[in-house]
Amino acid sequence: MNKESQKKSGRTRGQFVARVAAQLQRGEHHRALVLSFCGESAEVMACAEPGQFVQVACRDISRPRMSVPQLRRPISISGVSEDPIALGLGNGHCRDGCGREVMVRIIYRVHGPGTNWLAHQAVGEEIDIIGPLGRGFNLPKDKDTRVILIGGGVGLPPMFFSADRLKRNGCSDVLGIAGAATRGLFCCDLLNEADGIEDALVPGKYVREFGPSNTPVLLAADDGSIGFKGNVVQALDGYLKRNEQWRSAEVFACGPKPMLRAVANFCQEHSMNCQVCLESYMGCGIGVCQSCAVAMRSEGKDRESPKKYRLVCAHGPVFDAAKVDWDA
Amino acid sequence: MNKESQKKSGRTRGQFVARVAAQLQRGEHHRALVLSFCGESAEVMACAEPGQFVQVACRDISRPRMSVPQLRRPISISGVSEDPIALGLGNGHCRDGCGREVMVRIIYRVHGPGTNWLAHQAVGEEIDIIGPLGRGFNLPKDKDTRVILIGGGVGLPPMFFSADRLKRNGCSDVLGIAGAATRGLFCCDLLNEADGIEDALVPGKYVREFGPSNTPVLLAADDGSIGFKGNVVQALDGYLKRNEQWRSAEVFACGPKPMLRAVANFCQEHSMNCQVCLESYMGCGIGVCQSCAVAMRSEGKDRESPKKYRLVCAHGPVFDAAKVDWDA
Amino acid sequence: MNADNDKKQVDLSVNIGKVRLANPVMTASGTCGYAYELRDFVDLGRLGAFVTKSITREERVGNAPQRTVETASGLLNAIGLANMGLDKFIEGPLALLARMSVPVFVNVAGKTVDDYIAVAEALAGRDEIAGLEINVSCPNVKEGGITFGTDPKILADLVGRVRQVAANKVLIAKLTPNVTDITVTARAAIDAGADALSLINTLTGMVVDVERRRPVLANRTGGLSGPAIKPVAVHMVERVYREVAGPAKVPIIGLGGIACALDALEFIIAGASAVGVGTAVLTNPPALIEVIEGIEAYLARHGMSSVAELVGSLQ
Amino acid sequence: MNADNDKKQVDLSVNIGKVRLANPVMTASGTCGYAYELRDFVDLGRLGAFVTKSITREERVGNAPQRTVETASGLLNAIGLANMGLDKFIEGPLALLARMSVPVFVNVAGKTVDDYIAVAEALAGRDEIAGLEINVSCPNVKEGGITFGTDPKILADLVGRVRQVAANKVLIAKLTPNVTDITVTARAAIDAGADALSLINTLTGMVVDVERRRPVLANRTGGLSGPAIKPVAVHMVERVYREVAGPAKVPIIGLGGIACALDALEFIIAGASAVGVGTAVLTNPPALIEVIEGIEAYLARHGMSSVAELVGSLQ
Ligand SMILES: Cc1cc2nc3c(=O)[nH]c(=O)nc-3n(C[C@H](O)[C@H](O)[C@H](O)COP(=O)(O)OP(=O)(O)OC[C@H]3O[C@@H](n4cnc5c(N)ncnc54)[C@H](O)[C@@H]3O)c2cc1C
Ligand SMILES: Cc1cc2nc3c(=O)[nH]c(=O)nc-3n(C[C@H](O)[C@H](O)[C@H](O)COP(=O)(O)OP(=O)(O)OC[C@H]3O[C@@H](n4cnc5c(N)ncnc54)[C@H](O)[C@@H]3O)c2cc1C
Ligand SMILES: Cc1cc2nc3c(=O)[nH]c(=O)nc-3n(C[C@H](O)[C@H](O)[C@H](O)COP(=O)(O)O)c2cc1C
Ligand SMILES: Cc1cc2nc3c(=O)[nH]c(=O)nc-3n(C[C@H](O)[C@H](O)[C@H](O)COP(=O)(O)O)c2cc1C
Ligand code: FES
Ligand code: FES
Repeated sequence: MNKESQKKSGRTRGQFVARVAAQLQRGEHHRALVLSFCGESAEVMACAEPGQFVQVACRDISRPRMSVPQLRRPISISGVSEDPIALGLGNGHCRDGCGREVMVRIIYRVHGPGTNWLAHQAVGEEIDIIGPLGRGFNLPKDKDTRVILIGGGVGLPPMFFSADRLKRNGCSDVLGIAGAATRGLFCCDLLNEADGIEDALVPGKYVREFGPSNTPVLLAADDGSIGFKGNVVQALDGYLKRNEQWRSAEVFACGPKPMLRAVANFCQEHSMNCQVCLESYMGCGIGVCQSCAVAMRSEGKDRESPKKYRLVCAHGPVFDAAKVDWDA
Repeated sequence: MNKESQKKSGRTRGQFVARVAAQLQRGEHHRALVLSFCGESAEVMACAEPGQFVQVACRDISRPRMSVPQLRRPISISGVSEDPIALGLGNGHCRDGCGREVMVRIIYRVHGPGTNWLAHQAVGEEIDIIGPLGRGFNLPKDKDTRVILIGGGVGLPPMFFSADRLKRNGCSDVLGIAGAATRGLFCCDLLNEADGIEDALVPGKYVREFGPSNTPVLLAADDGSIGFKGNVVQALDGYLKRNEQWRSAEVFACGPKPMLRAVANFCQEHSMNCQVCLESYMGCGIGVCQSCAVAMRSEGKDRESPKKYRLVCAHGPVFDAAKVDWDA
Repeated sequence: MNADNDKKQVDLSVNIGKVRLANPVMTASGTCGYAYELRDFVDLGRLGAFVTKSITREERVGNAPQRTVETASGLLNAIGLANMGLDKFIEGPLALLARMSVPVFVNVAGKTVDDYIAVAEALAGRDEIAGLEINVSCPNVKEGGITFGTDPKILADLVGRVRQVAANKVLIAKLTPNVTDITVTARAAIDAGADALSLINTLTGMVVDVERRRPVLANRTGGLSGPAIKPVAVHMVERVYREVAGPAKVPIIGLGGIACALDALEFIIAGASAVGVGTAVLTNPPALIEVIEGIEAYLARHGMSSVAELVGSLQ
Repeated sequence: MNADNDKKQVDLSVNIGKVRLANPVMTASGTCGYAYELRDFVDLGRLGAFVTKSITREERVGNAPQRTVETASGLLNAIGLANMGLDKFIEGPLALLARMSVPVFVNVAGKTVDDYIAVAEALAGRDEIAGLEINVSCPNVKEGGITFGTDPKILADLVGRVRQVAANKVLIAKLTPNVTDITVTARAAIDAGADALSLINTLTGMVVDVERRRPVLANRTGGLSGPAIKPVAVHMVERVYREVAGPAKVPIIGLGGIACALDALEFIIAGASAVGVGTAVLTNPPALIEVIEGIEAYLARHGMSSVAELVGSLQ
């Protein structure tokens, strides 16, 4: 029946009402929200890919008219599962009994009006969501490909989802590198093991969210308050120097633009393939308004037009790092 | 100490943070909110007079900037007390332990964005209040004066407060007349006795909120679903015909404009003094914006200027019914 | 009575020039792309008409980012008319638009009169489209966009010449609100042959990033849209309807901040024959359908048999 | 470093003509009455200056109610310049204003040039006031108010003549945003002798009561204020500063939607020497003080020693 209806509608995305299944603190400044989708929305969400995002209406569902903020807030999907435990929940969360239920986790930093509103939504409340949106990471076809997942700050969440999917695809050589300015700014649950790190360039089971996929991770804090003292590129460099076989790895990266630029430069210098997941200011998230343009390197034929823009929401958010104009 | 500080500031009104002490359903469409004031605000609120109102900021206290709705919502004070039981609360409400605590009750109809927001405020939440504002009813100096309190729809709440204060002043001949279109639209707690009314023109203890002042009341429902079948003027007329001694009473009235006009006309015809508590659209509530003007009957010398306006928030909301231009 | 009325069939159709729309609700240019992007979110076949993003003769890459920023109940945008240009539009989106069951209007912009003429000429021959909306008001392009819309002579010249090359198409002039007297430009457009007026485009505005001490938008200024501007838009529609368009029997397409049926009804009562929904679609695509349904329900509830009865019924 | 800067004394004072304000924050005419009404809510002695509600030669009863209505992040008002008239103002409020420790500007409005002159002449001799703000822009009075503000010749004539009769007072021209090119009226006012410009007054708008099919305001149209219009106001201040007032060294008083210090800073960075807070006071009187304190904290945090450094510092 469900397969039927999915075929009929053939939708890969939509506007849905989700229910808050859990709202958890993550680190000192972040929160994880687990959203429950039922019926057709469950079918659609189950097909989400790592790197894709949702557009969250940060306002009461019953008050659409004069409400503020107006614009939806784009947040990366950090996990999709039918199994609550895989998303860090206990078993006892509220179930709708609506047939297939798919849970989607987002992890966010409480920042301005939108994320503040989000942080106040309790279990059971309904949230208007559009998604899944954009084009995700190109997962390697070859199971033997090594993949390094680099997440800086609030860029880490899509890496949890990537790790899950890579594991499901049978890729077993996956390494996470999580970076933040300081210990309190990691947007994940740091496990006890993280406090006993002896050699910061030896990956370990330090992050709960990488647990289900069994992905070892390096932690890099700018101030050395935990793990490697330095940024993710320095950690990557140090790791590769010790583990030459990883130089053939694909890199997936998400985080603040300066970090992504540095990762992209590093990968170019070292001839590594790199996909980056970009952010930009979004009006719609669905490709109609052209707000979210990012500049790409212009190729020969484009010389007359000064820049070539691509839409983060429709053509991205994941792009080949080599094609992005990092100086724009 | 408190008396000192009140003297120093000498304020009769101010902008204060109140805490929700109770949020109760009243009738089918109304709610009563009991607000707790401490410190200086308690001293100021304790001096509120019946007919005065508060301006309620219907928005989270932490989000003043881009929030909607902007304008405060004016709501009449329906009771002020240091004794929670007098306002319909149990004894177990949350206490702040902040010295003197004064509770202010407002009763409101859930209507648009403002009152909707109000209805969602739980016990313990903080609300930004300006008050008490305006000029209240002129209470009779003479304890033997009879007073008839007429409240239609959401105009009833200030009558509860009037009844309390009249009782405190020693006035014992006070009659309430509560009107509404139908049973479910009374903004008060109808007591069981109200269902056994035998003679609708005999006042009784039908309304919980008139209980503390022991004020007997006539109920008038347009559709006869409870009490007298008809409007408050018809009920008043019927009552006066049976109780001629009440023809010398002062009338206080609050309710929708057509009702007030009818009451005012009736009182003029029957040479009764009548004070009305008016509503109008308010920008500020404190006399700076001139939004809330209502037209007054122009007297001789004003012939050249077509109308004379008075400000509901500053000169009212209570006016001598004979002075209001009911045809404006 | 109400129950009866609710069942009564109401006629939602309106005419924009010689084109009949099944209902008065259209998209607003630039906020609904070229239709296919909205496929998964709203059934565009239910609309009165579809209006495309502005098309220019040549491809335009648009302004540097940041291109939009949210304001209090508004949105400031400086997209810079980013579009694929006439040729690619005809090859790509137009073919898809041709399959739509509702009338399609192509919004045309340009830097020079010749630019407009080139696009209008090329599209005049296409059966897929019902008409052209000429955007004389986009405040983002420094090279003249602002002039067409604010100077009545230049505006009349432009409208007149487009009228000539696209004689067979319905011609809508979309006016800018950034003028002292909107009736002057409205009259100029009507006299020059416009079949209808779209009111309003965006108000020019700026948001400053206080920490960086720069404008938030790379283009520095942008156009303000959304609920914030609705009172200004309703006023302009009302004035133009009363003083110019009503007497001339030229329909107005009202837009600016419409997010629900009540908003649309304000415009219709003020004098708009049709309405456009823009910014609201960005955050809530079904708003388009909710507006149609809400207008229908209002008419039924008030015992009216057609939306035409409501147009300009302001007392 | 930050901690150090926070302690550093910052100079908040600004000059408006020959009057020195202790800080750049003023009230906006019509939203703060005649000061005494705000006594219980805010210490007006902390302001940079106080601006009164518009005063006219004769008493004006104002428009019929309903006079205001809330819009999305805005307020539409048509008070109709309700005021007690010149004579009663001098007898009553002016006497109270005289006791204020901060400079007082009286906002002047009228139907004819003679009206303005009469009020300006009467007030020119009063030591209690620092200057006059002439409201050439109130869109609510049909009898000409709109003309003064939109026609540069009439505006220049008015400003010039008020200048003559009130030579000893600081003269502020308060401009309307309802024009095609605000630099034209700004230049006219400056050339005619204005010491400063206030930008902006309200945008003309309308709200329709859909059930009754009437405008909500008895005056039909009103002036839109509040956060909704802030981007428009910031843009106009920036343009006028860059093109006219900056080069002419004429200070701008920026206003329109300021509700907090960040809003005020946008205006100052865009070119305003001082700012006015209007609609925000209606709902939150202490906003006036919060703006002062927020500007001070910003300057300290950025290691700036005076607000003057910030004026027009937009990159
Ligand atoms: C594809 C994508 C994925 C993202 N994933 C995550 C995530 O997984 N977790 C997370 O915490 N954050 C994520 N973000 C960032 C997130 O969208 C912003 O933090 C959020 O919009 C802030 O909203 P606010 O109202 O709380 O704060 P505001 O004070 O409104 O804004 C704070 C910051 O967010 C930016 N922002 C505001 N509105 C938008 C918008 N409509 N579009 C884009 N940026 C905006 C502003 O530029 C500003 O820098 C993502 C952004 C994008 C584009
Ligand atoms: C002096 C006074 C005393 C009042 N006392 C009570 C009371 O005790 N209980 C009660 O339920 N209601 C009372 N009201 C009415 C109350 O203010 C409105 O019901 C409330 O403002 C509705 O706000 P809303 O956002 O819920 O609805 P909205 O949909 O915003 O408005 C609904 C109605 O309220 C009116 N309204 C909206 N904003 C204002 C405003 N700023 N000032 C005045 N009217 C406004 C509108 O005209 C409309 O008719 C009183 C009004 C006044 C002026
Ligand atoms: C992101 C965005 C892009 C726009 N692009 C165009 C455009 O290309 N051509 C045009 O004529 N109007 C354009 N507009 C203006 C809208 O069509 C509309 O006139 C305006 O936004 C007011 O309506 P609204 O408040 O419903 O959005 C654009 C508006 C927005 C918000
Ligand atoms: C209720 C109200 C009354 C006003 N009265 C006047 C006035 O009498 N004279 C005047 O020059 N401006 C008047 N204004 C305009 C304000 O001074 C100010 O220019 C405008 O509201 C924009 O600022 P704001 O958004 O901070 O309110 C009034 C504004 C409001 C909201
Ligand atoms: S956010 Fe609208 S096109 Fe990308
Ligand atoms: S509401 Fe502002 S003066 Fe009465």
